[in-house]
Amino acid sequence: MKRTGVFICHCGINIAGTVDVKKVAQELSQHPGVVHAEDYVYMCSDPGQNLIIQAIKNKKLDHVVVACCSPNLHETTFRNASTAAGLNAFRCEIANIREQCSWVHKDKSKATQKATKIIKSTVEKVRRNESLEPLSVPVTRRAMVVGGGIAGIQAALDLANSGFEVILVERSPSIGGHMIQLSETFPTLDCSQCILTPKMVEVSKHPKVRLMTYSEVEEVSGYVGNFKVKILKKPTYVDKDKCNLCDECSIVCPVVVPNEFDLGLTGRRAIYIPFPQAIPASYTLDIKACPGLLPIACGKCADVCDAKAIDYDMKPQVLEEEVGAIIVATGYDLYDKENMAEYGYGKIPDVLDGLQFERLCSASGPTKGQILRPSDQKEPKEVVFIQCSGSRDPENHCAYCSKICCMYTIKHAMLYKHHVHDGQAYIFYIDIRSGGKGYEEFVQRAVEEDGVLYLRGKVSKIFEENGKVKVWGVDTLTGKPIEIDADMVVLAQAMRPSKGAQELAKKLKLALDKDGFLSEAHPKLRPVESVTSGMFLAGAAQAPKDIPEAVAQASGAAAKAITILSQERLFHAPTVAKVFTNLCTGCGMCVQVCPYDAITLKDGKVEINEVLCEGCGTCSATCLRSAIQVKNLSQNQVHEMINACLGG
Amino acid sequence: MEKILTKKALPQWVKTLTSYKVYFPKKDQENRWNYLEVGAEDMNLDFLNTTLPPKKLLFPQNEVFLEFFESTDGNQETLEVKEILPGEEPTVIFGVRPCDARAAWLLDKVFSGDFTDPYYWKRRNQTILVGLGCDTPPWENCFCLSVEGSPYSEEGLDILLTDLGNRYLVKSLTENGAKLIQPGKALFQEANPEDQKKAKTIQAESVKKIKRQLKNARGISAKLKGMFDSNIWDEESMSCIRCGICTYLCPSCHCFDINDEVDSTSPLEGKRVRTWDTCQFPDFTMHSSGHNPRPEKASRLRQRLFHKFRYFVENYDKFQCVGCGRCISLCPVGIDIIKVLDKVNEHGT
Amino acid sequence: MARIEDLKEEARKLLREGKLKYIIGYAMGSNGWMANPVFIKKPEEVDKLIWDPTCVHNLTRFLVDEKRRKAKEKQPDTRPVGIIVKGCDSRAIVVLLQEKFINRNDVYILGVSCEKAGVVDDHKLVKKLKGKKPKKIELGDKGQFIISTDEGKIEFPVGELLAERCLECKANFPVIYDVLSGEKIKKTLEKPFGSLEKIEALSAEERWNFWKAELDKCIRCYACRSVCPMCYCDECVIDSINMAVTADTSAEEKAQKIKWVQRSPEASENFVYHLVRAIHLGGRCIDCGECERACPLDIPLRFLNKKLEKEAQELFGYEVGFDPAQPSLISCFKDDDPEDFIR
Amino acid sequence: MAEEFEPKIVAFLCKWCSSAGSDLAGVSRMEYPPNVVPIQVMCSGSISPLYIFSAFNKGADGVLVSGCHPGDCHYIKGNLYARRRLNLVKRLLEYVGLEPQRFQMSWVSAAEGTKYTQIIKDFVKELKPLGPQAKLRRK
Repeated sequence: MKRTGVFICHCGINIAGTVDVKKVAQELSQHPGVVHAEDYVYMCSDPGQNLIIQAIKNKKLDHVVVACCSPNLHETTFRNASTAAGLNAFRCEIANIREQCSWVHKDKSKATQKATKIIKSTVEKVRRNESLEPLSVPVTRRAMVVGGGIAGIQAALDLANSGFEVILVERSPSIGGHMIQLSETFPTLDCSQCILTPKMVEVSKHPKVRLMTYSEVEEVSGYVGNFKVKILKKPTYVDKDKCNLCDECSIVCPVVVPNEFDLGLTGRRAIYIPFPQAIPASYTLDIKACPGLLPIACGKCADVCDAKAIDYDMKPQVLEEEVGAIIVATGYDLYDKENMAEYGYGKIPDVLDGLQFERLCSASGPTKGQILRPSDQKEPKEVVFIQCSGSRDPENHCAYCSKICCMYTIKHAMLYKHHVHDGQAYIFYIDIRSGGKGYEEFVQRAVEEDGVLYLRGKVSKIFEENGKVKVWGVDTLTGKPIEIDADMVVLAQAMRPSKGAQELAKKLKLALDKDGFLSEAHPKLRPVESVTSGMFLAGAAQAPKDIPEAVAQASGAAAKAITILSQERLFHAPTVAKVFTNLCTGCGMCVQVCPYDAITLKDGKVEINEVLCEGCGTCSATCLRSAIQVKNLSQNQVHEMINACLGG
Repeated sequence: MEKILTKKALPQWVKTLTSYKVYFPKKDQENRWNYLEVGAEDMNLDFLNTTLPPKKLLFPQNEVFLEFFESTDGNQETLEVKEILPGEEPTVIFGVRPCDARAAWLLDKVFSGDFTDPYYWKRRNQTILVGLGCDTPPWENCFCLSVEGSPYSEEGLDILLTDLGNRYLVKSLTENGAKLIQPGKALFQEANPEDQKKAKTIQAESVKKIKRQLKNARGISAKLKGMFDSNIWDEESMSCIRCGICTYLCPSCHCFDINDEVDSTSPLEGKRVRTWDTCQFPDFTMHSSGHNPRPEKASRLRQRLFHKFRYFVENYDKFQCVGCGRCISLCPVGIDIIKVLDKVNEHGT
Repeated sequence: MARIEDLKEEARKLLREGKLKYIIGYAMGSNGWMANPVFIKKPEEVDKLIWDPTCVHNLTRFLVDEKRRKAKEKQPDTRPVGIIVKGCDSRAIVVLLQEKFINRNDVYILGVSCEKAGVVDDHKLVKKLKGKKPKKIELGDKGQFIISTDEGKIEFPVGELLAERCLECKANFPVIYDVLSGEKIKKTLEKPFGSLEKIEALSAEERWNFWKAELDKCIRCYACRSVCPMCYCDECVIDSINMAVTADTSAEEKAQKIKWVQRSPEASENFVYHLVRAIHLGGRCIDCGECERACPLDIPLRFLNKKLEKEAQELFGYEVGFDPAQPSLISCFKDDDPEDFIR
Repeated sequence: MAEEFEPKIVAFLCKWCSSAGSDLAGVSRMEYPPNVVPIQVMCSGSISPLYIFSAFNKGADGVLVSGCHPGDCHYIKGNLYARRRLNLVKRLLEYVGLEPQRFQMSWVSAAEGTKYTQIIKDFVKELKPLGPQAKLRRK
């Protein structure tokens, strides 16, 4: 007969208040196989744990049930206590009689009955548990960071500086992300490029970092500590080691296409360097724009290149790499102006979005830092800034708040005033969200020092009329309609997950939230872990964030990754599926349902890869002959638990 | 003593049997007969034979032997056990075919001897079998004559009825039979010689109507001796699907299994139950070691025939087969015990 | 209707050349009119083969025995087994292939097409003949069954004697075969699940009473699962007593076996047994009707399996037994599977 | 007057969403009837039809299976297999005459303590008028 011990926690009055713990202990002591049952005010306290340890030793207990709070809280505590007393951790189970009983019921006798049933069924389970030791696997001690924006760069640097190799994958020709496009940053107004470029250089020069720009993740397999990734390196057709940035090629290039870096405010050639400080510092031949790679098609660039850096025969490469952890920092894109019917579908040249305005303000921008309207290059005297453009609008656009618009709009208004002293800046807002260090002060400064005019309300319509951009709106404070003949309108467009993030999520088996941002494992307690162990999230890929938050999360993600990479071996829960070979007929249904490809069919029988198996048990419910079951949650155990739940 | 009862009077007689539980054969929509407690409207005996023999009433498919409950006090565990015996329930079964009664008579031998089975006998002793002779064979596969029975055999019966058209010739064979007639004796007339003569001719005629015949039944048991390892078992069992029809529906098959049917493991609570079992199930002789001395269906078919035509003959000098033909008529794949035994006759030495 | 003569020559040839281990087919039974399974090993025995409307059995059931036998053999004879299959039976082969229970080259499929007819239902026949004993049943060319009895020939329109499942047949010719006799005549079903309507129309309580009455009859002779080609498990989950033990089965493994169902044939246990069987046949049953035919107490088991076939089709657009490559019903899903029943 | 019938309900909760959701209900001190005894499983995908039949066979008046919303499954797609499998089970049970209310399935996320509470309240409310489940229960 098994010797099971049951320990019932009062949790002060949290449990004892609604559950008659004495009675429960009494009942359980009657339960066959239970040789010890006691209650104590705080089982998780040291004296409480000692009770358990002593009882295990003195009463030679071989199984332990602790009836207390949710296993998520103290399972580890009590399993450690059991091991301290020489019991295998898996011979200790938690019966949750707080969250799922005492806290949700008032009727004491009924709550007591229910608690008893919960504990009895846990006793029936635990007495059928087998001793298990964690499975361990070696760790590949390198990481991959996807996305070369500020978050990706920061994460890569933190990892590299901790001594781990990092592969930094960026799909565009240069790292830097959106931050490199910004002119100044709130609330300090220091120059974005000036603070970012040093980091870009550092990461590119770091001996531990392997930079892979113009590359995309093709495929990810494996599991935490042992991922196998395939990375597609797209051809730039320019040998960056030979290229001396003489720019001859782009001068002769006959093709002009909109410049992504300036968000279409300027053009670029088919062969181009994204921006002067681009890293890697090299030209890229945009094959989509190029008339053709054959010299007969064009070939001008190759002709003029003295460095002979241009190689039309460059082929795409697929590199296979092994990494132990992955950080996803794929960032954001702005919600397309084209979606804004009320604001002229982005067809009005002088209606810009936030990033375009950043470029206008930027010294390296199309206007060399002067604010001129795209339509006629005149200085705009009246500029209307519209917040929440596409945000907080569940009916037509995005339901969520994009978080940073309030601040950058203020910054924009300020920058505008600093360039055009006699100009007037209006800001349409729903309300100002300026939570953050120095943010509120920043807002005040804009209003007091720069006389930015805040209009509370929404803009109903924007249209062009004799060279002006007419803005119709309502001041919801005064209730008066507002009409402004603006020279320029700047829309604080909502933040969206960057294009392609969804496909990537599929490849990485990551979950997305309803808005398409990557889901964290827990909204509060695991904000940087993804649902897949060994993969972490950083930056705006997870939710709208400003720079300091993105950087903080990046460092957090790096730290989390390091908790894996710093291990020699990783330990994997041993509660995995097991096959009863003599019952298996090899129909392979379990192979089809396994989400982790952990089951394989070998000469008529299936086999489990215990490291890949996460123990979900979907296979066991699928098997028609119960030939595959999860250790320590076998069908037999569930059967007995059902019995105990319904007994009495 | 022989009496006459008109068919019209039959229900009236039954009504006088107030102290008994009364069963009659009843037909379902698929024309299958079954022994059930019926209302007056169904108290007639114009039937063929039931799918399930009356065995189910004497030797029910599940019989609770005892109930047990565990109670625990700290380390002190006590197990309470309560024996269950069939209750007092005098029973009459009308329309038992002579072959099925004969089977009961064979079961009597099985459940007595060195060990008397209290459960069986409790039922047997309080059950009266009113037989109905077969003027025409109820199944096309009847072969009672070949196994020392007959359409009017009397073994195992308390009363034998012979259908004389609109009347029954009622022959009481035991005290129980006589007792049964008592309450309604007003309904019976003495049988006159013509009636008896008519019955004789009907019985003689009926024998001729039996189509199927098993040759040399007595010789078979000797022949089987040498055929344990014969390959005819493989051939004949090729189409067997290892179901329990031939044995569960056999009036004389009596193998059983005893299980503890646990309703709750803690506190331990349950019953010890005897249920029918059959040599045709793969687990019948399965050892806990996993070894099975009768691993494939050939050995199971062999066991069935050896038991009926050799072992039983050796033990009781009777066939453990009454020739009712159910196993032939109801086998889903047409395995025919007569055909198989004919083969035994050919091959055997 | 297919002609067996078309197949006999092929059968003789294959056996003569030793290409086949044996052929599973139909022969006249000892009761003189009804077909029964037969196993033909020698070319000269081929003449035993028959094909008529009494060939009700689904012979693929015997492929299960064959696999078990082969597993026991020291040097297994790996030659394929010949088997005569109707349309329905052929779908069973498809499922066995789908579940990798057999390989395509384990079987040589001699297909027979039912064309416009099918097989007879013995109950319907008995009722029609009112006591007369059938001697032979043929399919007439005017779509009628011709039954010879001692009292002469009687004719009935096919529809009146066809087995229920034939009336709702989805494949009246084999969907997979090596040789085929008879024509592939597509027939259209306006009500593929019509037979279920009368039960579905009942109230929950009436349905309960219906099934209670039926399943109370069950004596658990297990003919239903024994005759079923899909019930090929070495051990059924509801038999907890005969764990398919081997020398190296650990005590713990034996202990893992559960008594889902008690052996006593009580209503509750009978229900659980038949529910488990039904759900395990969901997306696998090809409606050969054998369980219902074999049942000595005429429990309408077909109505259980047909129901799940219907749900599989209506809920998930899943058709059983046509494509060996498709995943099993419950080992796949669609993103838009219905979830109206989920809160 | 006899004591009101209190249905016995077994609830299979997946560890990651529904059990966490029911924990949240506790943390938020929501109140619901004590008729439900939870059994925590790793994933709704691991719920074998046998569990449900067996629960009714052992006298459950109602059975609840609750898992993660589609797309949220900790094991990516276990709940979608469950959705298909248990739909068939539900149809079958109803087909043999079990009251539809007795077997329920729900999606409850770790954040939906309120929803879990509501589901239990409704479940108990719907079961009370039906009385004890005797159809599949072993006497």
